[in-house]
Amino acid sequence: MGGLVRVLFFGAAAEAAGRTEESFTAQDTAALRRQLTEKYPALAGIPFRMALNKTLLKEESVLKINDIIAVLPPFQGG
Amino acid sequence: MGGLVRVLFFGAAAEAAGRTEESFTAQDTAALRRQLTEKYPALAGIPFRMALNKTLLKEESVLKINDIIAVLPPFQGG
Amino acid sequence: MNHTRPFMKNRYLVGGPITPLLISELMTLGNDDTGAGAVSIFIGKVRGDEIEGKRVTAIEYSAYEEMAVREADGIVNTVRSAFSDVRSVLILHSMGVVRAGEASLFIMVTAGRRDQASRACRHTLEMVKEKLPIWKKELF
Amino acid sequence: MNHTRPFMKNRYLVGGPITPLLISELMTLGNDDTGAGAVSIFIGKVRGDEIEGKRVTAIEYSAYEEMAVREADGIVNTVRSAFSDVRSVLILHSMGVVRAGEASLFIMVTAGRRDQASRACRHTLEMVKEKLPIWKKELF
Repeated sequence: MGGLVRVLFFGAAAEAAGRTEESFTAQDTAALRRQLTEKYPALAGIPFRMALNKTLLKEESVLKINDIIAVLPPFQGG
Repeated sequence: MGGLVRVLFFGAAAEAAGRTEESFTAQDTAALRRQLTEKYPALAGIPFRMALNKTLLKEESVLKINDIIAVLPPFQGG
Repeated sequence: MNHTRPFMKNRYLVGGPITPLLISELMTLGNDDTGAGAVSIFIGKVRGDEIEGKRVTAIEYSAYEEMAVREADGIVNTVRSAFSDVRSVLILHSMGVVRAGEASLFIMVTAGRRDQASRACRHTLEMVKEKLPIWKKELF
Repeated sequence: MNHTRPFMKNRYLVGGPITPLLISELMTLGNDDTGAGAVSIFIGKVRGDEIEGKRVTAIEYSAYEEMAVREADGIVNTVRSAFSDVRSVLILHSMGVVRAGEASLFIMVTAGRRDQASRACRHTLEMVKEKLPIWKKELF
């Protein structure tokens, strides 16, 4: 359980992290979320959600190696 | 009061009357309505409304000379 | 696609179908209004329905034209005063013969934002159906 | 009017503005469906708003493209199964820079009759706003 996951940053989250992609090692999404806001305090000001392998997370989830996590600020399409 | 009015027939009312225009002499719209359905019994089968000088009648109205009455079957635009 | 320009009987009624070319032109109206963030359009088309075993090939529209213009003016004014965010309202209806697949009604509403554009377009459509003295005759 | 053909990144996302020419072409899709009596269209455009004293001249859109395609597929399927009279649903959103006055969103729904065309178009619009992972950045 847990492993090296790929994290994608979008919109204001990419600006807060200063990058669009980075690798993290985490057991589950809750732990990853804490790592993210510790490393990038500006992220804490963005009410971001996360997608796991292109599907919006509805509850915290265990992570496995090669999972793709996307950090998604509020959507603004239209 | 009352007089020679111009009556316009539209849609199915024109087919029922076999014409698009005709003159009638009537005191008010109620009397005109009776004349119309007596002369053209097929009109009685059409739930027509009437417009007086391009405005839909909401209640019976006295007629004066040169008024224009339109016989309007249910609208079907769109 | 029909590229001939239809005959405008007045600002609401056009002779024959509302062609794709005319629609393209109508849609450029108000393109210079950068406050209009939302455009809602409704297009009504003649359906090739089967009625009592016969296929509709066209509909012939007729109208009490003077009253239709007056009523359409009233609809535009009502919509503009009921929806404060609305910036333009356009109504166009065909007269005469329109074949199956062709457009006979075009409504376009622009507004600052989507909610009023969308609701005002629907409201305009319902009022057009209810208030314009227009009749149709199916041709087979 | 811009007559160049925009670059389709996939069936839902297009690079740059949704041009009048592209809209004209999209509107001819399904013109051969004589069962479609009603077409509802929504076009979203970039507004030249003033924000803190500065005028917006353009918006730059970005997306999580793979997820956007998956979500848009889901929207189309949901709308088609929720509205039995709906015959086609088309969604197109811009990526990259779209200037004030230009279109960044195009939704078109065809149906047999007006009620479902109108309601399904509005429903699609709300789902696009809620579900597509797209972000914008105002340019001044």
